[in-house]
Amino acid sequence: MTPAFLYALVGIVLFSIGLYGLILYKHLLRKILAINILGSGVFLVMVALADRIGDAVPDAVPHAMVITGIVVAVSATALALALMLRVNEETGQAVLPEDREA
Amino acid sequence: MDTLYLSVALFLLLTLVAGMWRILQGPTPADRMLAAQLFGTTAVACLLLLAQVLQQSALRDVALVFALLAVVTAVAFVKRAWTEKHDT
Amino acid sequence: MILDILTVILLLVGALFFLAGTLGLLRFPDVYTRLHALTKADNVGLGLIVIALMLQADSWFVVGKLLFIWILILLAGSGVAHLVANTAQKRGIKPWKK
Amino acid sequence: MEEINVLLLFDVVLGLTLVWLAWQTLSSLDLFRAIVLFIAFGLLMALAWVRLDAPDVALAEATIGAGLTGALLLSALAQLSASQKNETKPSLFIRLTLGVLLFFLVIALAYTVLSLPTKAVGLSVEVAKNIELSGVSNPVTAVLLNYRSYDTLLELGVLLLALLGVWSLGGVSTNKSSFPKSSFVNPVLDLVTRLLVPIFILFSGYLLWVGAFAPGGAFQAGAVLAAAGVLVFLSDWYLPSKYSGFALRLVLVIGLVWFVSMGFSFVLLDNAFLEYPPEFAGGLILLIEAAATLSIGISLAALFLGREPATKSDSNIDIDTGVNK
Repeated sequence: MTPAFLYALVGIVLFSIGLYGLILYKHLLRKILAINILGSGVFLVMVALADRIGDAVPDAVPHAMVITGIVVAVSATALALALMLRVNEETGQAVLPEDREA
Repeated sequence: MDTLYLSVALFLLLTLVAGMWRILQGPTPADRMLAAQLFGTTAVACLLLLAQVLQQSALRDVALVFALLAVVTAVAFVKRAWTEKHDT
Repeated sequence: MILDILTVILLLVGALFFLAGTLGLLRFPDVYTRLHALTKADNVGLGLIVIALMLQADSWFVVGKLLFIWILILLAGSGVAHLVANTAQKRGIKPWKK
Repeated sequence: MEEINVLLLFDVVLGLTLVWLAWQTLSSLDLFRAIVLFIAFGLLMALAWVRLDAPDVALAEATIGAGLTGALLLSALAQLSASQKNETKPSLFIRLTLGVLLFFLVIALAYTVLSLPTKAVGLSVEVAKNIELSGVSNPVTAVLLNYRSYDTLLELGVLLLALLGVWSLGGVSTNKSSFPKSSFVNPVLDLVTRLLVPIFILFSGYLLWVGAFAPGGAFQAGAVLAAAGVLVFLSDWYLPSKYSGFALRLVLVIGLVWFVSMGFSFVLLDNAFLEYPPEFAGGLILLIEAAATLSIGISLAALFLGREPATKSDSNIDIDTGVNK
């Protein structure tokens, strides 16, 4: 087991934990955290698989894509948080319509 | 020598894992945040050690970023998130 | 050789301060005392490790950067420590008494 | 040999801690605790990138993942009402069912990943072959600003769209903070901000410059610049309203506009869109990155503010509702 595969496995587990949280929890802030963790898992798999090179230089293309991904993730998080605050303002609860308590 | 650097880095990582207990336990938000602050400093030390072993000077830049950004999250906590009153 | 021995000693003592900081964080009774433990790791622990690494650095640029990181942590650590303690007091957290 | 073992142990501890942190983040009922755990998770992710020989990604994660996202989340949490901050646990049956299903997903994905060849060079040979023509020697910057510059261009667009979304949702902020504010300015915070903001800006410039030949570049530099902006907002310093109109909007779009116009200007000289002649590529990339850094930095800081800053012409708008009187 090389470090690359170890981290790829960690990435897969993170992805699943993120998915679990995203489906299971109602609060939107927790869903946002879950998406971020899920995304980190995906990034980790990508970069880990790019590191299967022994002593050569790692592949820069996945690195560049992950950097782009991190910046997109933070923009999306900011937008999602703004949406959450607006939902909270309108309904008094930070949850999706189907999860709303009567 | 490299083994020593790595062992110290591993040791620091382990103290960091131990410090996690304080984040989980609280009791006040400040306690959790303090533990996260200690994480930041420990990670800086780890990065500096790794920079020496792996001969990657870029890791010192990462450490510098950690040092700078730790302030931003701490101030965000104190100014925004820490609103509740405590009795004890 | 002497430099190497000095580096080893400084690294080990630095690691010890991190251990002390973590133990303090875990064992001390309130925010203020934990803050006190934390700053030991920040200031002295990191400081000793930085000095150890400076002794082994290849160039003056690296020495300068390491020193800069430490000074930043000192500045940030003291500022944040004040803010946390000050706010804790305002929020009504009373210091621990035996 | 011993060295490699210690390193492997480091990897195992780091990997397990990451998984454990992720689990604790999502399963803790107290949202503040979840956010602090998430910040710690971001810190450790940066260490993982370092171990995977991706220092460029580590820089981006350290600024954005551990820093800016944390500040954004904390600030958003503060605006939720107190009763909303906790939630009840879902029922055991649902948790178990989902857990079992996801366990099979993990097994399937792990099997797929482990059956991949243990050695693969990917595109690194292609990247290395043309690096001479790209104008920079850091392969990641070459990919971001030359080989795949469409990605970067569109990403600037995404950032701008996100900001437009936040502005249209949040209403107009006034120069007064919407957060409970103490009547006196903390002198220590003021001093720390005064000392640190120039350092942030200087370091941002350093990352921009160093990105051509070492880890760094526009995104990391922009994120560090944004962190300076966040610190400024947190210290209750505000942009005078005379700058928050046209001047602010100009800075927000300059990265995108400059990128597109540079891309098109060489179309006239028989190049494809976004294709630069090798002899100018180095300088052009630095110019584009400089504009992009500025736009990324200010956009991210504006995202943290969460509302459109009030301009002079907004003075007839009701500050509480954001609706025209």
